[in-house]
Amino acid sequence: MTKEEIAIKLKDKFGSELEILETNQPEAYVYISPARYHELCQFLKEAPEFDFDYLFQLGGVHYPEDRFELVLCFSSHERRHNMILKVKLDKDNPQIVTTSDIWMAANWYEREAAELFGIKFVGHPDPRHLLLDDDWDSGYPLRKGWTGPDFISMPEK
Amino acid sequence: MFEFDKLLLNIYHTLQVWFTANNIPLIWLDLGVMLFAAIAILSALLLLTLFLVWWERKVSAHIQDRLGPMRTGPHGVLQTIIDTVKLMEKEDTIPASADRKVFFWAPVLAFAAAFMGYVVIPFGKGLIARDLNIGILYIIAITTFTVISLLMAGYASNNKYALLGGMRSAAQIVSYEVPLTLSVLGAVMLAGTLSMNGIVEAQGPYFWRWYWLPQILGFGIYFIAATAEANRTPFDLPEAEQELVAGFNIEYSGMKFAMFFLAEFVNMFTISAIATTLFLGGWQPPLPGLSFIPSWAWFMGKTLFLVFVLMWFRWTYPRLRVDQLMDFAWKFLLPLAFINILLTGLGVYIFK
Amino acid sequence: MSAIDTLKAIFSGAWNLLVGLKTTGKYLPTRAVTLQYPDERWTMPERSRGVVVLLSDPETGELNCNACLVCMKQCPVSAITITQGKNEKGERYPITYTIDNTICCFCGICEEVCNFDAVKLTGKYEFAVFDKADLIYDKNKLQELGRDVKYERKRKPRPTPAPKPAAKPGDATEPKIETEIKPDSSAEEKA
Amino acid sequence: MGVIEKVPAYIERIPGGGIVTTSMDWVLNESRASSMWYMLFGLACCAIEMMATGASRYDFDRFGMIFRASPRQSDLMFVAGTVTHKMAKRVKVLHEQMAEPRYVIAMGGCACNGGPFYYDCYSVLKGIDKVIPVDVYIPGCPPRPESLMQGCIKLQEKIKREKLSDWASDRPMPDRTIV
Repeated sequence: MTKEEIAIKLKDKFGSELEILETNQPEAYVYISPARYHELCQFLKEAPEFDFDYLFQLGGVHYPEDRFELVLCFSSHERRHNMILKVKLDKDNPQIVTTSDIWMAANWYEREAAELFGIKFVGHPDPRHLLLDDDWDSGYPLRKGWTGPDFISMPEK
Repeated sequence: MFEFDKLLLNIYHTLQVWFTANNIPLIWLDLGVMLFAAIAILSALLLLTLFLVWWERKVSAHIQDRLGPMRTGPHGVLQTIIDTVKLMEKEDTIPASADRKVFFWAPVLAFAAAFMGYVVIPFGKGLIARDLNIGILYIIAITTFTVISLLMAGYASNNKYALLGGMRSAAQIVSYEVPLTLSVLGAVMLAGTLSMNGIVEAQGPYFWRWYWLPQILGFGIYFIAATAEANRTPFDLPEAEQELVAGFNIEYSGMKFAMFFLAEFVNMFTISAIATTLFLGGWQPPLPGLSFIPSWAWFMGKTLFLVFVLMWFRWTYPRLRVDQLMDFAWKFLLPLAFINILLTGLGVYIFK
Repeated sequence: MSAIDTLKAIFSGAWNLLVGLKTTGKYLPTRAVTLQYPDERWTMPERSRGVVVLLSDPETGELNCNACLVCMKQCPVSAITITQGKNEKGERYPITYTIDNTICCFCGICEEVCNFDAVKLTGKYEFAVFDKADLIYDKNKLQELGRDVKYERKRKPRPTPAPKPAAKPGDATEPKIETEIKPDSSAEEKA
Repeated sequence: MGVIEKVPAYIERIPGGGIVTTSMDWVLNESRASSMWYMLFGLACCAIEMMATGASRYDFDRFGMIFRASPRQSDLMFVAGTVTHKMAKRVKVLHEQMAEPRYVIAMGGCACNGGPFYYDCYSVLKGIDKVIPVDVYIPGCPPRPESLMQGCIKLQEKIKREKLSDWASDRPMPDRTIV
């Protein structure tokens, strides 16, 4: 499916909860409201015309003014199309339901996003640290403006 | 003139006369001779081992198109001595949770077991510490001591890798002991004696009469099984670096490690010496006309050649898997050894 | 598998072991490829990326650098620190020029962006020290290191004000630097 | 420490014992310097260069340096590569497991000072010398094999300057629990 077809089909199903982003990229860019995020993911995985069986990236973005964003990139091995899904999260209490029950791959990605951005994944089966030390206690290092022990910011040039 | 047997006998007889003249019991003379033999063998073998370690490094280097030790003495000949001095001054660590007594005695036992076999090895005509009439049996019994020391080292270190290495070496050595002993039997059947010197003398100074030709199967089985006994590649599972870090000697440092290290090379020399004695005519020259070269030189030459082949093996073959190792011992070498005994028995029955 | 096949497999296996021995045995007597380092060395290629040096004018012996700060701004890891100064003739020169060799990743961007043949990556590599502080090279050390480095003048004469071709995205930095240079007459005098 | 370490403290008190300790120093330092067994571990890209140095073209074995997989038997540790905070704890344990005398070479910018990760990085330790004592620093990203060898020669110089009496007096017998 082309990105336009994906966008139209999703818009039909989710209506105003879904927002299509106009880009010149080859993939469809879609914003979804957190309330229907899990439902959409389930749909993308299981609907035969989409068949997004491969989650190859899940990461967070910190916009220090107003929000966090979660970015998911999927691909379909069968149908050979890609799409990118974004979710806007709350600035102070970023929280979203886990998708690790849909894609196995989401498990580790979500652990990574959880420890580096402080996004809470509700219902995650294994919320331990993945990359950072087990006794790491100096915050979420990929948030903007983070400083911690042994951190030196680049000098002004 | 380079043969030592007459010289040593003359000295012995002179001393005997002197002892009887002075009314000293001859037991002291025998004790003194034994002490002399022990010291001579120990010092000669230690020097030889130092040489072997250097040689192994050189062979490995040149097989890999490298140079090996170059900067200590000409072509690095002093390298092993320097390594030994360094190991002597290195801190002797004992893990806090180790079984201290067993931990201490394991390398000592490995070292002792490696050297005890040399009592019955005929280094030359008359150059044998004690010509036991059950020499080959004695050697087989003594070399198996190694497995106890390795198990002790593995157990006492209180380290999972060490224990795995020790268990692996136990399984491997015990398994390969069986085809090894059976392959030795062929040579014993041909010679009709268990004494090492007797076996050498039975072979005679013609290289086609040595037992490698009638016992070609037995020679092969012996060499493979002995390689496994000495934990050499391709059978070096007890110290497989990729799986077990350093195997049973992982917790050993300093001189204790050096003792394991030297014991390994002494073992390598032992198995080559036994192979030479049993299958390559020992100290006999290949032709009677070549007997102007002293017998110990022939023995050393043959043994060092076999040692070189072992080194060559090590830097050629990849390591076996554990199950392949066991399959090879029990399903292939053991039946082959039995067939060898059967064929040898038939041959002895027909031709004699 | 029949008995004959088994026998065949055994013999081919044994034969292959001998082939392996032959292969390693072939290399045993051949000459080793080892380079005996402290006694023998490679001649390093012209563009090898070793330690960064500051180049000097071969005639006057002065540094080519006129402290335009391009290398400092372009350095991706901020290994270069420069303080600008002006001498009595009004020419810019670096008061300090420091490269922290523990941070430097030898990417060569400073050499690429430099318009005055002032910075170069050389084939020098022997710089192990006992104290970490010795790895921060100041201006004098860098100049000393660059004394014996031969280099090719790449600086073009001052561009004539011709109609500029359409700028490619990759050239984005170059015109910018040129505009910086233009008011500075000292650079031309040196050349 | 081996038995030999204790001896010079006693010998030096005897008149004329200085000659003995000097020659002992020479022998022991030569043997230490010419037989540095390095530990078989690498952390990042510098480890590739370390392997190249051990291979045929540059051949560490010429200096008598062979790798040992076990820290108990190794004298020298190349910290070859980026040391993250998480890994630094493990490196420290490995260093503690090494038997005295032990030496450390920080190889490459990352091990010296954090290297390219010095600024704006949350995960990388800014220099391994914050965790374990370092003898020689080698700059480079990564250093050439020759640089590494030059670092080793530099370390040999340092070892040859050592004195047994210093060892005996300055560094008392470490009464440490072997982990």
